[in-house]
Amino acid sequence: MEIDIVTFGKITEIIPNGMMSFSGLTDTDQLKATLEQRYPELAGMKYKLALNKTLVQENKPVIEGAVIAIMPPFSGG
Amino acid sequence: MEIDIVTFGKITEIIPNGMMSFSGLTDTDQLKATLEQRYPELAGMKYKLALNKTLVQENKPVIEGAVIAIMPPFSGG
Amino acid sequence: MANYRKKMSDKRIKNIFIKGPVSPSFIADSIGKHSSKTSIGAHQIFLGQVRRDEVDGKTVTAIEYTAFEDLALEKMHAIREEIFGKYPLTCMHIYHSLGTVKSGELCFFVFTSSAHREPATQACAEVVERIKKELPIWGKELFEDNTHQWKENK
Amino acid sequence: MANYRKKMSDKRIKNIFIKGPVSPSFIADSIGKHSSKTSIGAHQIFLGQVRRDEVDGKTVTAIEYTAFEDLALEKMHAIREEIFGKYPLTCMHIYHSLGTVKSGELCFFVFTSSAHREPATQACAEVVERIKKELPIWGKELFEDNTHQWKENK
Repeated sequence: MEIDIVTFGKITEIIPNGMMSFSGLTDTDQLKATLEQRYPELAGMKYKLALNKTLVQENKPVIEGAVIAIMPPFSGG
Repeated sequence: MEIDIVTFGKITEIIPNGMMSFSGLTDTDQLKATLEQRYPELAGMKYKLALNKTLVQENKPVIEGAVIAIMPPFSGG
Repeated sequence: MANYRKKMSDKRIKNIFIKGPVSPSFIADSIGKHSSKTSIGAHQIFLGQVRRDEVDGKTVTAIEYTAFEDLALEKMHAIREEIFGKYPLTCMHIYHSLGTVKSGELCFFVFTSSAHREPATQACAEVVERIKKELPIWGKELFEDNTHQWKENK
Repeated sequence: MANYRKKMSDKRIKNIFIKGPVSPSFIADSIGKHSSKTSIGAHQIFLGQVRRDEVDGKTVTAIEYTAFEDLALEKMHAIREEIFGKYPLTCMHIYHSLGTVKSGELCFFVFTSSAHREPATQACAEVVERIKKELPIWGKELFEDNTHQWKENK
């Protein structure tokens, strides 16, 4: 399945933006585990996901074509 | 003895500015009592004195030529 | 009627982002616009300014801000509603820079107004705190030698 | 040396009084002057604005401010020293109007700056509170029919 990955801040330097292929994925917890395998640097970082522009607070189902934002800690202001 | 009376705020409407004569006065407590006799409206008001530009926190001696400011509650800001 | 219009406008998602630094004259214009709101007795303003910090002997010359704008504006809208529900404010204006803001320039402007002092003061502090914590905005600290580090809020 | 000069200047009694209202452009100038102080990360500003209050059916059109200036400036000096001793501030500027300030105009401007947010925010609130309580300044609220009442701070 194809998922649209959007990265921000420091994570833009680790994971490229754009469509990324996954298989056997059904939820955001599995997505995180797969991303951390593919990009081991991510495993050591604090980050949050947003699914289709909504912050992921707990595990959520992921379907083909979802837009997933990967966000390091905020540092505005 | 002559004392220079300076009034502020609401009290300017009760007590005139300028030199005022007193007799038998030696301290600010006696000055207050005399002023409240001469201007009964003052007795019902909250006010503070300053003696030669220093706020009077406790009874202070008063001598000829002292400058006494009579100040109602502050309302700046 | 005035009240109705007010409520309607509160439902719109407002933009808070401006390109580059917040200028002092922009702040002055914003302050001046409140002279017709004669129920206001107190304004509280917070401004964030980019520091020329030194990190391992290198100097921060600017911060480059990016944001997940849609998510940030939705979150800001929710915060705005909560703050207006909690404090009797007359108005609240928020601006945050995107793009490059040099050291010494302003990147963040929070402006709250109320009849008496406490609500404007408390709301301003709370909004600043929440924006720093909850809005998906990132600052990239640029050094003079073209290297960078990502800003971290304490 | 910079530190020494700073301390010297702190010993001078500064004037805080300005004739008539505080203008937004004056505030902008004051903000702009801080762009060269690149250790500053946060500014907190409090502004007092004259309200068009209604009292027994009459409307406040202006406040006329008077002060016991010498005593006020000495007290302000003492407050300034205490605040600088208590908070790590980069700077603090205080202005208060004397004379007539119309409804909708600004009469009071407190401006504190520090490297990080908390000192500027806490110092600003504390200074505003203390000035209202401790400085011999009086406001005379003028009504449209030329009557007046003396302002009272809560």
